[in-house]
Parts: sequence; C-alpha cells; structure tokens
Amino acid sequence: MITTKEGGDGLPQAKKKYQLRIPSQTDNLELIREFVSRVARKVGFKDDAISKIELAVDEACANVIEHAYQKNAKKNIDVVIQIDYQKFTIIITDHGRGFDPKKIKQPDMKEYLAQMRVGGLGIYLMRTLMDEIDFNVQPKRNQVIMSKYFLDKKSKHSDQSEVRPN
Amino acid sequence: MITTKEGGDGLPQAKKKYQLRIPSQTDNLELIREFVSRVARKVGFKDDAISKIELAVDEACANVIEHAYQKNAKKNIDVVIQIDYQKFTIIITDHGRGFDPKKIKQPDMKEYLAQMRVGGLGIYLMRTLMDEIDFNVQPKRNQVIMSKYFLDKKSKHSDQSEVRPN
Amino acid sequence: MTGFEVLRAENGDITLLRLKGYLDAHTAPDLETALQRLIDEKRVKIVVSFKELTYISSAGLGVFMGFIEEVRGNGGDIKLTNMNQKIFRVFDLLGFPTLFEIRDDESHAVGSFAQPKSR
Amino acid sequence: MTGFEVLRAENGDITLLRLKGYLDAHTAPDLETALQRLIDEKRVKIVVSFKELTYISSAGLGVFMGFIEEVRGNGGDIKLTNMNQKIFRVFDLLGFPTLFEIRDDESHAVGSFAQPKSR
Ligand SMILES: Nc1ncnc2c1ncn2[C@@H]1O[C@H](COP(=O)(O)OP(=O)(O)O)[C@@H](O)[C@H]1O
Ligand SMILES: Nc1ncnc2c1ncn2[C@@H]1O[C@H](COP(=O)(O)OP(=O)(O)O)[C@@H](O)[C@H]1O
Repeated sequence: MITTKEGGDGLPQAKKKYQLRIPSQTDNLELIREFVSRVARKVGFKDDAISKIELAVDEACANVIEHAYQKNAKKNIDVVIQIDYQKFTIIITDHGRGFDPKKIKQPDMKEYLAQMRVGGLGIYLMRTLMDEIDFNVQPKRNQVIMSKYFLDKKSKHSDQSEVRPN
Repeated sequence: MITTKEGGDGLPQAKKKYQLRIPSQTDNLELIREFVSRVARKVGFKDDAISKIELAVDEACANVIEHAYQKNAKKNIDVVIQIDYQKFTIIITDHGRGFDPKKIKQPDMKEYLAQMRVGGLGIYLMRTLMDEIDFNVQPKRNQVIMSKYFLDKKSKHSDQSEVRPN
Repeated sequence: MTGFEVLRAENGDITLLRLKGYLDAHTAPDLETALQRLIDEKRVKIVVSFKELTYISSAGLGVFMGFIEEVRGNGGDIKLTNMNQKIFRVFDLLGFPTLFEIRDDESHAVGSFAQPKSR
Repeated sequence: MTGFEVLRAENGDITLLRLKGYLDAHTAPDLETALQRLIDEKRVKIVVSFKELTYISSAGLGVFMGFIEEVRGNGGDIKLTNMNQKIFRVFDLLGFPTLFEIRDDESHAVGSFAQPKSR
C-alpha cells in the first residue's frame, strides 16, 4: 500500500539527503521554507503536514539567526533533510553560541498568556508541530533534529493519505 | 549609484555563499532552478537575467545527471552560488565521470541544424547565456564555473537597471 | 520588496491594517513599526485583517503580544480578522484565542468597536 | 504530478498538443511518448501550443529535433505556436526558427495545414 519507497524516477527513496547551506540572515528564512516545503511535497506530504514542517524549521532557523549567531550574517546555517522509508528528518546545525535545552522549559501556555510575555514560543511550537525533536548541543556545534513520520504518528488511525508516490 | 553592496539587512553582500547539495535526479532540476532563481532575484537580477542564469544552471546539472553520473541517483550534485560586489558565480561540482571540455566544440549552429542532430546544445546554451564559463575537470572532481556580472558585460551601455537593492 | 506589506485604512477612530504576504522574523519589524506609529498617533482601536497573509511564524505573533497591553491600557484593542485555517491554527496552538478577539469578518470587528463602551 | 502535461485535441487529420508546465530533462520523455504515439497512429499534422508552457530547456527542444525528420518524411509537419518571449528566446538562440515553423497563433498554424499540398 505504501508507495513512498519509489521516487520520481522509480528509485528507492531510502537514505536520500538534501542539504542547504545559507547565510544566517532573516531574509533567507523564506528561501529555507521554500526549500523544505518543496522537498516535503516531493516525497508525498500534503499541505497540512508541509505547513507544520515549514513552520517548525522556520522557528529553528530564526533561533539560530537570533540566538546562536546573534545576527552575525557572516555565519552560515546548515539545513539537512534526510529521508528514509519511515520519516522525514531535518537537521539544523550552527556553530554559534550554544544553550542548554534542558533549561528551556515547555512554557505553561496559560501562565504564559496571562503574563503576555513576548517571545519564547518557538521551541514550544517546534515540539508541538513535529513528531520528534531532539537538541544536540556540543562545544562549537549545535543541532536541532526534528522528524515527521510518513504515517502520522499522532493520529490514532494511520493516515495513509499523507503518503503518495511522487 | 550601485546599491548591490547592501543586502536585505543592510549588510555587505560581498563573499556571500549559498550552497545546495541534492541527489542527482532529473526530478530535482526544478528545485535547483527555483533555488538559483530565488537567490538571483534576491541580489537584484531582473526576470530576463534570472531566466538566463536558471537555464544555464539547468543545462549544467542535467549534464551531470546524464553524463557524469549516468543516472545514478545515489550520487549528489553540489550547486554553490558565490556573490561578490561584481558578479554572481555558480559552481556546479560532481564526482563522476569527467570529460575533456576542449573536445567539446562549439557546434556550428548552421551545420548542426542541417544535420538535425539531437542533443549537444547544452554547453552551447551555457556559453551563450552566461558572461563567463569555465570547466575545471580533475580526476574525480569536475566543476563548471559560470558567472553573470551585475553590470551587464555584453551590452555596450552598462545596464544598471539589472541591479537593485534588496 | 520584502514579501510583506501593511496597508492602512481609517474609519473614524478605528484603524484597519491589512497584512499582505508573509510575516516572519524578517518582516515582523515592519508590523512593529506600523503598530508603534498608531500608538504614537493615539489610534488604539485597531482591526487587523489577515485575509492576504500567507504565512505567520511566532515572530509575527509576538508582535501582537508586544502591543496588546499598551493598546488596552489606552482604552483600545487589537482585533484580528479573516484568518485562513493555516494561520488560525498557529494562533490556536499557542492559545491566543483566549487573549485576542479573533473574528471571521472585518466588518464585525469594526462594528464591535462602534458600540460605546465605558472605559 | 510531474509539473508537466500534454493535452491532446483533434481537428480532422490535424492534432493539437497543448503543453502545460515545464519541459526539462525530467519531463521531456513525456512529450516524446506523446509524439511517438501520434506517429504510431500516423497522425503527422501536428500543431504544438506553448501557451501554458512556463519553461523549456535544451532537453525539451531536442524532442522536436528528434521527431521532425520522420514526421516530414511522412508528409506531415510539427508547427509551433503561442510561445512567450522567454521560451521563444531559447528556440531563437539555437536557430530553430530556420528549421521549424513558429507561429503566433494556433489557428493560423492549423489553417496553414488545411491548404492542400502535394506530397
Ligand atoms: N539555536 C539556539 N542557540 C542558542 N540559544 C537558543 C537557540 N534556540 C533557542 N535558544 C534559547 O532558548 C530560548 C527559547 O527559544 P524560543 O522558544 O524559540 O523563543 P524565542 O526565540 O522567541 O525567545 C531563547 O530565548 C534562547 O535563549
Ligand atoms: N558534466 C559532464 N560530465 C561528463 N560529460 C559531459 C558533461 N557535460 C557534458 N559532457 C559531454 O559533452 C557533450 C555535450 O554536452 P551538451 O552540449 O550539454 O549536449 P548533450 O548533453 O545534449 O549531449 C555531452 O554529450 C557529453 O559527452
């Protein structure tokens, strides 16, 4: 039933990799979104899943631009997409200032809204939109690794309509 | 008068680099064209120049897919865009089967058409569309390096309308 | 041409801001500028139309969060209208509907300002 | 959904192929298939409309080159119509207008087949 194994040329989709390296500037976010959306569409995700992936990646890259590189546009962001049979993984790497992801608590949205605090929503969104998210922070190399499964993990019935041959 | 030195964030555009690494499949040509077009538009090229750059890059990448990698989609194509004050350079790298660019003659179009030969038009188009083109073929690493100047080199008057701040 | 535009129209003491294009970390400062200008002009009854907005990220939402207290403190409000599903979902995920008035239709939002309301 | 489509319509012994989307090394085989089918059916009076084609590369041009001799050898022709400037430029750069009949308008191309012509 699942036909994602076949790429556009009838080739296996397993272990396909797409990579974008781009200057750390907010005016490149649009290009990054476009890149990720196109690859996601290509492998069979529908609009709904594509817009979730697009937003999660935007949030991660906006954080790199603002926090990791603090708007130093001489730095680069690496966006790598890895596709295998089950899932679509995006790895965003920077070589800037790291942070301790354990210290970033999921905000309590009620409390958050009551305080009308500005910012602090990005990581919450990323966690909510993607199926898996992992922060790998090392000296001089920080990564956010986010995945979306081809069969929707969150819905009870396996949502095969998310998958189509391309 | 020339305002390309300023990027969208008011940062110098000099030495900016955009890099895409993508599986060697013809169904990725569209994504490559989109990537190159967007970056070209961003730095101020107008539709006319953008469509020339887009076509030249497509031809070079289609050659890599067909000739260098002979449709082996496990291989990758590297498309790097380098921007400096004067020009927009695209470097397309493969690690496949090389060729001797000296042996590829500019076809005599009259003779070519008389014979109605199929193919052999790509390199001719690339040379015609870009301001500079260079083939750098080494054992295991082949590059096509193509440039377009922000001030149109080919027109007699310097065509500043090609350039706008972004 | 940044891919984002704010168009402004006035209707008595109510201001309508129509957003066009995408609102992300790159374009959010433009919206901030537009809202700051309204506050400086003491025009605090604000209706924002999302009809032609194609995309929003948390940087965009943050702008509304950043102004709502001040606007309400000055007897005004920021009412949000005409969101498509995709954009509404982002607001909804973050619980904004409990904090902001989000209406389907511009005219209703304008109308709801018109009712005299004691400060 | 490859981003390219060939729509076929018939008008007596003339066939109209309308191209949609982009014609590059990925989609050129689809056009090849469509033209090969016409030849197999001995339908060799062919008008191709580029009205909705947004992009062409040399792989696309090569397809026409690959069929024109055979089609003409069978008393037919491939006439090209409704190209936008950008697409015409590619044909022009490669000198195709000396080899192919390129018309502004579909109906003229169809009409030019209608004139009886001795083989
Ligand atoms: N890539 C990163 N590098 C360094 N610090 C980060 C990074 N991403 C997030 N942070 C830290 O985590 C905090 C929360 O991030 P987030 O939820 O995206 O909200 P915001 O970016 O709006 O503050 C940030 O304020 C920052 O201190
Ligand atoms: N990247 C490449 N790697 C190996 N050979 C190449 C490459 N690009 C071009 N060639 C050789 O040069 C020839 C001419 O290329 P081109 O003008 O693009 O026409 P075509 O690809 O249609 O044959 C090709 O047929 C091929 O033999």
